[in-house]
Formats: sequence, structure tokens, C-alpha cells
Amino acid sequence: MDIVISTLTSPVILFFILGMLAAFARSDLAIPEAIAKGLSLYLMAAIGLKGGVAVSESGFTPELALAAAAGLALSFVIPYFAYVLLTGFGKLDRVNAGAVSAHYGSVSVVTFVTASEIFTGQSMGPAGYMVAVLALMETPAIISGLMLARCGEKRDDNGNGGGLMHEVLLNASVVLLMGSFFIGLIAGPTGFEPIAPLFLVPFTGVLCFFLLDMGLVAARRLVEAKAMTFRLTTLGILFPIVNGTIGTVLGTMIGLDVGSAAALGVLAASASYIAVPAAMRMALPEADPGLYLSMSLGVTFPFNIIFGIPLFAALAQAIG
Amino acid sequence: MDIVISTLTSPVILFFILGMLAAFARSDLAIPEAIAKGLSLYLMAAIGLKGGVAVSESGFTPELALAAAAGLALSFVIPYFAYVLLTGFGKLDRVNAGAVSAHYGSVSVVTFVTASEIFTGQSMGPAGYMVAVLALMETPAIISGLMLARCGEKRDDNGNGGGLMHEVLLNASVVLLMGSFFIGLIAGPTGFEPIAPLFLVPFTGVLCFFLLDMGLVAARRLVEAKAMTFRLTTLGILFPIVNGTIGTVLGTMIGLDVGSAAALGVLAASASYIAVPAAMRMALPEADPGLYLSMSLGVTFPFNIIFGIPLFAALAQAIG
Amino acid sequence: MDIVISTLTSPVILFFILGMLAAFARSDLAIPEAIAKGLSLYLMAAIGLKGGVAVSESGFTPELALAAAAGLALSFVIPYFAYVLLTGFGKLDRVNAGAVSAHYGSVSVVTFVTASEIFTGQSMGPAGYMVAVLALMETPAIISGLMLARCGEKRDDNGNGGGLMHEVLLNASVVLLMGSFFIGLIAGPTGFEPIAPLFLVPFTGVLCFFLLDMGLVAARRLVEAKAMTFRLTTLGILFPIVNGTIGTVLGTMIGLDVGSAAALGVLAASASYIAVPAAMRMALPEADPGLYLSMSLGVTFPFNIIFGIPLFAALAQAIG
Amino acid sequence: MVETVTRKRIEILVDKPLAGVPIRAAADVGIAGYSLVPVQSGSGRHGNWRNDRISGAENKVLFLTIASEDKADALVDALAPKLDSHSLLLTVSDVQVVRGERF
Amino acid sequence: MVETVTRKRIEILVDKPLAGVPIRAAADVGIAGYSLVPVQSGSGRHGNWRNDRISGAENKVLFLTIASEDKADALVDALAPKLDSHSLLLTVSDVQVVRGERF
Amino acid sequence: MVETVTRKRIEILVDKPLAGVPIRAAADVGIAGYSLVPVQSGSGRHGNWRNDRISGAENKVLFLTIASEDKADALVDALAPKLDSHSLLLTVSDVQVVRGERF
Ligand SMILES: Nc1ncnc2c1ncn2[C@@H]1O[C@H](COP(=O)(O)O)[C@@H](O)[C@H]1O
Ligand SMILES: Nc1ncnc2c1ncn2[C@@H]1O[C@H](COP(=O)(O)O)[C@@H](O)[C@H]1O
Ligand SMILES: Nc1ncnc2c1ncn2[C@@H]1O[C@H](COP(=O)(O)O)[C@@H](O)[C@H]1O
Ligand code: NA
Ligand code: NA
Ligand code: NA
Repeated sequence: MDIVISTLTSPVILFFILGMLAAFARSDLAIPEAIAKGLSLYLMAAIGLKGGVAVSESGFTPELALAAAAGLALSFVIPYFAYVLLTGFGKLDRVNAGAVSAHYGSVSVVTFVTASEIFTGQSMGPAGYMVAVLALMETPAIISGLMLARCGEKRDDNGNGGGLMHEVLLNASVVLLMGSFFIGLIAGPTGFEPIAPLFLVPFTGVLCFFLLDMGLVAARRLVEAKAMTFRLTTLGILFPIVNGTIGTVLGTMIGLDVGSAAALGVLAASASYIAVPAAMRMALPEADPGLYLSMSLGVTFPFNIIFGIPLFAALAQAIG
Repeated sequence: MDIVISTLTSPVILFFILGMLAAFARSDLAIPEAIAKGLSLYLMAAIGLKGGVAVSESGFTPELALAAAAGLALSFVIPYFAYVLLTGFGKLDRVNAGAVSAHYGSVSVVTFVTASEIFTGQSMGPAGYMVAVLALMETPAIISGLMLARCGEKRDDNGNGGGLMHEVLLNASVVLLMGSFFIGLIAGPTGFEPIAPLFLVPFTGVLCFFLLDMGLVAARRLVEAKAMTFRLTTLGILFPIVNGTIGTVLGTMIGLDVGSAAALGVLAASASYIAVPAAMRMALPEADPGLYLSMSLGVTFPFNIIFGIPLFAALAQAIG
Repeated sequence: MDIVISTLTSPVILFFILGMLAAFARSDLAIPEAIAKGLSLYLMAAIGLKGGVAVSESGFTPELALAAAAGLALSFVIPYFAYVLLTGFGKLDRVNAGAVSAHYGSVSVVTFVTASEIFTGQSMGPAGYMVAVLALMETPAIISGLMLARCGEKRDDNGNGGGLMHEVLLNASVVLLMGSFFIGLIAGPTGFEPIAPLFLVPFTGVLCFFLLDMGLVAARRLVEAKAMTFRLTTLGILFPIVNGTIGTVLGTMIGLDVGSAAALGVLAASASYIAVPAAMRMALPEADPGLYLSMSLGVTFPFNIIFGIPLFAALAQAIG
Repeated sequence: MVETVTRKRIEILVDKPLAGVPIRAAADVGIAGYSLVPVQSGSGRHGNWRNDRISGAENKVLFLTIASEDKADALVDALAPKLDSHSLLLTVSDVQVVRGERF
Repeated sequence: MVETVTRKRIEILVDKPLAGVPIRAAADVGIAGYSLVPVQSGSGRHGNWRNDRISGAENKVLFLTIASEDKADALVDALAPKLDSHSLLLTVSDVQVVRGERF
Repeated sequence: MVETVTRKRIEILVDKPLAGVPIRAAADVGIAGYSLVPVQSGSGRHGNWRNDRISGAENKVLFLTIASEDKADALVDALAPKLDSHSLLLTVSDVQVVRGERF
């Protein structure tokens, strides 16, 4: 219970709620696009560095390999599970269901960052290597989603098959996360010291600012959603609960510490709204972007930030 | 005298002067629009938080209520006074005079922030609740100005009457100022601590950077002003002197501390150049934006930053 | 040798290398234009202030005047030397050779900033007045380059001769560097204190972020370069070696400390990619911008960041 | 060869705070689709402006819509009285489109 | 007076992640030159969108090219089947240019 | 129905540092009004460019003006010799405007 209250009164979450309220009230508050992109690059570089520095101290442990394997598996498998519900209960056609399912297998960087902040405040900060797991989980789901969307169908070749794989494997967030992870690894704590005043100290404040924007964007998405149905909204809440529970349990089973197991849960529960939508727009232009963005950004993201994070923390503590 | 010299040699003011000089010399120095907007959002969030945290410590006092009432009254009444001079001495027609008058009843966030910085440096920092007063003073003047501009005239209905009220009450700066004020109030000093490294520590430096941009913009506005006359320029200096004196005296009379009384003077003296121009462009498209922007941004803003702030500080100290 | 290794493992350089690798791999990682511009304004304001504060403590010394004279001379003369090789060995026509040569006489702010960081980490930080030398060296080369490009030819008058001189003397970086230098001079250490949390503490971190972008931009430039030949690439490496050696030796001869002599070498070695390209595009529209940008940004800049900086440091230490 | 038909391309330069004026007018005459293109600076009888001003009150935007001739005429008629008071710059030209029934 | 000739101006509104589609199609028919103009927001049958969304998946861009009539026709033919599936908005108009041999 | 008259719409793609060239040329032939529209990237015989380069030397901008036929012809004549040396891309088309006397 404690973690729920302390989550909901932390400035990080309050700024997110402020953003949502402002958008629901149709205020014209808006963070310039360039600033929002800049802040998200900052957040990725910062957690990459922090993770790398941590691993440079702890060394490569068996938990790291196990967590990586678990993350990859979740990212590959979750879309299949989601696809079944999306075509059945959700009444989507194959292409749209495939596109949506890829989002749920992949991950949301900001959800992970917010969870790390809150877990650290509860003295259960996740291990440094979880940043690498985050980066690894971004792309496998895209492959699963595309296979589902195209199964049994002659490929509508846009002549960009190779282009897509390239885009997916070298997309900005993967490169920046892994790149700064390795820089942290090479530089270690002493190399990190001179840049800590930028990448460590103001981190929580920047996250507040960024979540203000995410709140605005998520709520506007929800307000303007044309394609959403009650059934899809339900799935947008069900998916994180189920996937997050699986992730947390799996993390605990393979022997991760409480914070890392909860973080694996958060990763499983989160849905991508940057890398995957762009990839789906390229690979499956017939799918409706309004659909997958409304579900992942409008429904699942706020659910995870406000309810999911404390939920998986409590679960990990209970079974850990 | 001391405060005048220390004001004019503080980096904050020097960066403003640098910006003005660069623009007068027609240098191409420019801060990207997105950065300027981002910095202004930062400044508003930071002072909102700081004010809220301060009130969470001091509690709601009678001074708060009195200051709020005084601020509201000033914002409502100043346009009427300004209108008389603008139509008489200034030779403006009704619509333009109404539009300009609304700017002087409303307030400039950056003028307030700069004054707070300088007052704090003189150990006379205004009370935390003055941020709420600032937010309250933004909009009433818009109503007064519109009533003056349209008095006795059949409304030229653009079909955006409701839209305008909405825009005015939920405009970005009011929402962000009040929102972060409440977040500061809820979070209190302990909740604020982890985000202070972003919202408190680099604040003065960010203000320098922002005032550099304001100097550029204000001076360019002045250089390119086509609609300005000698009479209007005179009013652009007279208004802040008169309004600021009234504000400072009123603040002292209702029992505010020296810093808060001077801050009320600064608020009364300052003229809006963000919320009100946008609202006037929407509501009174016939009014000339070159006119009201040149007066508020080109004349009154620099006057207040360089002369007004130390003036009202000295006045408040003398009578306080 | 030490300085080479510590340079190549410092996060500042590692981020630059990450940017280059990402661009070579054709990742879509990109820093928004507005952010990159904002960061570069920050870097210039910060080093200007730091230099000014340092000179306010040390006073104007004979070294300052000597370094300024040496810098001006280098900026004027280097283009003549470069022009000979560019037309001869490089096989460029007069106009293109003149345009390119101006870049090598002028300087790169970021190369200087990176060198200062690394030299300071080696306890051989350059003197504060080198910032003024940097600003002085930006423009003389433009005049030399134009004289070379137009020698013996009736001026193709675009009617912007005056405009060009104005643009060159009051271009954004000169104004901001000199402006903040003077603000630092006036404010001194006590005036600088309240803004140090923005302009001093996170400086190295911001530089990392900026060099990430520079790496991306430089490598993309190289990948897409159409106009580059093997001969020009060779010159793009030869110029910094020769010019940097001359600069370091000259600095040592006029009695500068080791760090300042190496910094003069770095300035001589560096090539402009902001002020000069814009000026050349205006003044010599017939010259190919792909050519001079590829050489200065694609070849010389990375060479200096990775090899040049430790090279001139070692040279200055050896002869200093 | 794909068949194309002629439609009208209407371009309106308008102050950002007033962008609602052509949008509402278009909706009133049955044009639901439009795009807004950013404009960076300009010059006219009222002097120069550019986008990087602190106040967005003078920023401008290009309202762009493709519509049938009837709807285009109706939009021009609806906006004509406001061209001066709202300082709109309106132009209409012919374009060829493929799926004519969409507009 | 300088002589001018008539060429085609093709304007295609396209989602940013799909900008490669008209670019590749243009290259295939021999059009190497084009420019991309940013678009800030818009509205259509699928609702409103605006550029400041976190995900760039719905951001749009205006692909603009000047080409000879032959090449323009070939480009329209090549893109016609994708107009609906990729939700492209394509218009073609006449323009006068000076150096006609360039296009 | 509101009456409209035909005017010329001139569009010039120009490097940002050279934007003064069409602006001055337009002023010289009596065209005082213009707008600059940002361009984000492009491709041509000199390869690709995009706006997010550190140096703004290659950034491009679209100069847009509405003018009478006479003034448009004069502007085209004035710029024709510079099209190649300054790599300008100039197009002219017909548009209908409402207040023809303004242009
Ligand atoms: N008639 C039109 N004129 C200009 N732009 C349009 C038009 N119709 C649609 N658009 C643009 O195309 C986007 C997608 O249209 P739609 O697929 O109809 O939702 C819209 O959001 C607008 O930006
Ligand atoms: N046919 C064209 N249509 C539209 N834009 C073009 C065309 N050709 C060139 N451009 C633009 O002009 C720039 C310079 O062209 P070029 O000088 O051919 O490299 C290109 O990068 C494009 O942005
Ligand atoms: N003839 C024109 N062609 C293109 N844009 C124009 C023209 N005249 C005016 N504008 C634009 O409209 C704005 C306002 O014009 P004005 O009301 O004449 O000052 C200018 O700043 C330009 O951006
Ligand atoms: Na997931
Ligand atoms: Na006021
Ligand atoms: Na040099």
C-alpha cells in the first residue's frame, strides 16, 4: 500500500497526471517536439550510462545472461498470446492484430525509467544490466508481429524488406541505449564522475518534465481516438496485467533480485510507442496507426505508470 | 542605489543587455524557437514548484488571500486606467486601445522571475504565494480589455466566444504555473528534494540564457516597429511607473512583507506578451498586433527589467 | 602516450565515436536541430563566461596580447598556405580553393572546447584569455579566402558586400563568445557563482551530448560526400598536422604556458564549419558547399578530435 | 494510364491564433480535410515578421486544402469578407487528382 | 524575356515513415530531384493529427517534385495503386520553369 | 459570388544563406510581400541534404510570393542569370486571388 501512495504523491507521477488533466481539459499546454525528443535522448543516454557503469563494477554475472534470455523470450512470445485475444475478443483483422501485438511484445523506455526511479526510492532499484535487457527486448516482437500479420500471405513487397530489418535493428533508441551502456562500461565510475552532474544529478527532474509531456500526449491520443472500442480498451488494460505478472514471476523464478524481477515485469507489461509504430507504419501501411497508438500510448502507458509499476513492485516483494 | 548597481552588474541583466545590443547591431544571434519555449516552460514549472513548496511550509495565511484579492483587482482595473490614456493621449481607436490595455492589466512571468531573483539576492525574496498571485493576474485583464474594445458594439461573432474563454482560462502558462504550484504543495520539501537539482540549482543560469533571448526579441521588435509613435512609447514607460507604484503601495498597505509588496508592484507594472497577444489576435483580429507587441515587449519589458525592478524594490524598502 | 589513451577512453570522445559509428551503420539516430543549436549556444556562453572570469582574476597580461596577435596572424596567413596546396596538389579551381582555404584559417569552437576539457583533465588547462583568441581568429581568414578567390577578377557584385562584412563581424558565435567573455569579466568569480550550476557543473556532460551529434553529422557528411577526392582527403589531414604544429611552436616561442600553446595549436589546426560556410555560401555562391563542408566537417574535425588534440598536447609538452 | 480529374487547391496564409477561422469555414462548407504547413518568416505591408518571437501572436501558418470547385467557391465566398480584417492571403489554383470522389 | 516551358509539379502528402515510397517510385521513373516540406498538423477522415506526438509514426511530410509530363505521368501510374493502402494525397499541377531541360 | 482575378505564384527553392537574393530581386521589381516556408530535406544532382546539419550553409528554404504577371516576369528575368550559379529552383504558376489590386 505504501508504495502506491508514495508513487501517487511523487512529483514524477504528479507531473504525468497534470499533463493528462491539462489535455483532458483541452488546454493548449504543449512541449515543443524538439525538446521532447531531446529529453528522451537524454533519458536513454543517462540510463545507458548508469547501467554500463553498474555492470563495470559488478561484472558480467549469470543473472545478466538469464535476464537477457528471459527478456528475449518474452518479447518473441508475447505477440502470439496478444494476437489470439486481439483477433478473438478484440475483433481485429489479421493485419491490425499483428501490428498491435508487436507493440505489446516490445517495451517502453519511459515506463522502465519511471519504474527504476520509483523502485530506487523504495530501496529496490533494479540491477544495472536491466538496461541491456530493455534494449534487447525492443525488436524481437517486431518480427513476431510481422509474421503474424503476414502469415500465409504473399508478401506485399514494398521493396523495403531489407530496409525494414535495418531500421529495426539500428533504430535510434537501441543504438543510443546500447552505445551509452558500452560507454559506461568502458568509462567506469571514475570516467563517469565528470559527466555525472549532467547524466545523474538532474535526472529525476528531467523525468518529471518528460512525463508532463507524455501525459499530454497520452490523454490527447485518448480524447481524439476514433478507432477505439470498449473491447480494445479492455485489452489495453488486460495485457499489461497479464504480461507484467508473467514477467515478474519469470524474473523471480530465474533468481533475479526483487527490483530486477519487478523491472522485468514492467518491461513485459509495457508497450512500445516509438520504435514499433514507426516500423509498423513502414512494414504494414494498411494497418491503422490510430489503433495501435491509442492502445499503447493512450491506454497501456498511463495504466502502467499509475497502477502497473506499484503493482509489479508489490508482487515481486510478495513472491521474492 | 546599491540595488541599482548590483542589478545592472548581475549576469542575469547583463545577458539581457547583451541580447539587446546584439539585436540593435543586427547580429544574426538567435535562440531556436523550441529552446526558448522549452526554457520558458522550465521557468514556469520551477517557480510554480518553489512557490508551492514554500506555501506547504508556511501554510495558507491571511496575507495570501489579501495578496490574491489585490492582484485580481489590479488586473481588472488597470486596463480601464490605461484605456483612458491610450485613447486620449495615445490617439488610438477603441479596438486598439482595448487590446493594448489588456496587456498592461495582465502580467509578464519573466519580469516576475527576474525580480524574484534580484530581490532574493538582496535578502528580500517575495513570499511563495506570490506565484499564485501571478497566475491569478494573467486573465482578468483580458476580460476588461475586451469589454473596453467592444463596448456599445454588436459583437462581431467569430463563433469563437466560448473558445476564447476556454483558451484564456486554460492557457498554457496558467495551467503550468498553477499545476506545478499544487505539485509543490503536495510534494512539500521532502518530495521536492530529488527534483531540486533540476528545478532549483541551475535556475539562475537558465534565466540568464532566457533573458539573452528576450533581449534579442525585444530589441528586434523595437527596431522593426512600424506602428510605434512617440506618444505610445511615452505611455509604454509611464504605465509601468504608475502601475508599479500603485501595486507597491497597495501591497505595503495590505501588510505584505517588503519583498512581496515590491513583487506586487512588479506584477502591476509588467505587461503580458504571451497569453494576452494570442488572445487578442483571436478575439480582436482587427487590432494591430505590431502595436501591442511593440509596446509590451519592445518598450515596457526592457524598462521593467533594467529600471522598474530596482525602482519598486527601493520604493517598497522606503515605505515598508 | 598516456594522453592518447586517456583521450580515447574519456566519455567525451567515446560519444563522438558512437555518433560516427551510428552514422556509418546508417542508423536513424539524430539530435533535433533546435537542440543541437541550443547546446552549441550553451557551450559558447559557458566558455566565454569561464574565460572572462579567469581574466578578471589574472588581469590583462602581456601573454594575452601576444597570443591575440599570434592568433590573428595565423588566421590571416594560413589560407594563403592552404590555397597553394589546394590549387596545386588538390587540383581545385580558384574559387573553390579560396573558399576551402578560408575554413582552415578560421577555427572550430567545439574542437577548442574539447581540447580544453582534455587538457584540463591532464592539469594543463589553457589560460582564460584563449577564449578571446578563439573569437578573434574566426573572421580574418574569411577576408583572406575571399581575396584569394576573387584575385584579379571583377567582383561579381551581389549587392551584398556590406551585408557580408556585417554578417562576418557580428556573426552569432563571435557575438556570443565575446559577449559572455565580457559578462564574465564584469561579473567576476562572485557574480559567476550563482550561475555556475548551469554554466560550469554540467559542462562536460553537455559536451558529450553535443559530440554525439557532431559524430553523426561528420560521418554522414563523409558517407554522402560526392565531391571528395583522395587528394582532398589527404589535404584534410595534412592541413591540421602542419597548421597545428606551427601554432603550437609559435605559442611556445611567444612564451605561452604549455596548455595555452597546445590550445593555439588546436586553433590553428581546426577548421570552421559554422561561420565560414555560411559566409562562403553568401559571398561565393559558385563554390561547391559539399566540398568545403566535407573537408572541414567530415575529415578535419574528426581527425582533430581523435588524433590532433593529444598530438599537439604531446608536442607542447615536449618543447614547452 | 490512371484517370485524373481537376480539383481546386486552396492555400490560405493565416496567423496561427486565427487558424481556426479557415478551419471552421471549411468545415461549414463541407470540407473536412486540410493540412497546416509551417511558415518561417515573411514580409508585407505591415513589415517583417519571423517565427522565433516569444509571443506566438504573429506566427503564421499555411492552410492547405484540396476540394471540389463547388466547395472551393463556397469557401472563398465565406472567407471573402474576412480577408482584410483577419489579414488572410488566399489563393486558388487548379490541380489534377486521382481519386476525385474523395474531395 | 527569358523563355519558360511547362512542367508538372507533383505534391504528395505522405506519412514520414512512408516517405521512402514516393522517393523510390520517383527514382524508378527517372526523377532524381525532390524536396520534403514539413507539415505541422491536419485533419481528414481518420481524425486529427499533429506533429508533436511522441511517436513519429503519424507525422506527415510533403513530397514535392518538378518533372516533365512524361515522368509525372509515370510516377502517378506507379503510385496510383498505393494511394489508398498508404493513404497518400497526390496532386499534379502545371508550372512554368526556366531551364526545362533540367527536369 | 466573389470575383477573382488571375495572378502569378512564384516559388523559389534557395539556400538559406542566399535567401537575400530573391528577396532583394523581388523588392527591386516592386514585389514587397513574400513568405519563407521551411524545407526539411531533399535530393538532386548534388546529392542529398537535410536540415539537421550543424552548419546551416546548405539548409534550404522556399521563397513564395504572389504577384501580378508583369512583376512576375520582371522577377524571372532578374533571377534567370543566377539560377545556375546560385542553384535556385524557380517555378511560376497561375493562381486566382480575390483582392487583385494588392499584388
Ligand atoms: N482535402 C484535403 N486537403 C488537404 N489535406 C488533406 C485533405 N484530406 C486529407 N488531408 C490530409 O491528409 C491527412 C490524412 O487524411 P485522411 O486519411 O482523410 O484522414 C489529414 O490529416 C490531412 O493532413
Ligand atoms: N525536380 C526537383 N523537384 C523538387 N526539388 C528539387 C528538384 N531538383 C532539385 N530539387 C531540390 O534542390 C536541391 C538542389 O538540387 P541540385 O542542385 O540538383 O542538387 C535538391 O537537394 C532538392 O531539395
Ligand atoms: N504577395 C505576397 N506573397 C506571399 N506572401 C505574402 C505576400 N504579401 C504578404 N505576404 C505574407 O503575408 C504577411 C502579412 O502581409 P501584410 O499584411 O501585407 O504585412 C507577410 O508578412 C507575408 O508573410
Ligand atoms: Na512488453
Ligand atoms: Na500588469
Ligand atoms: Na584554423
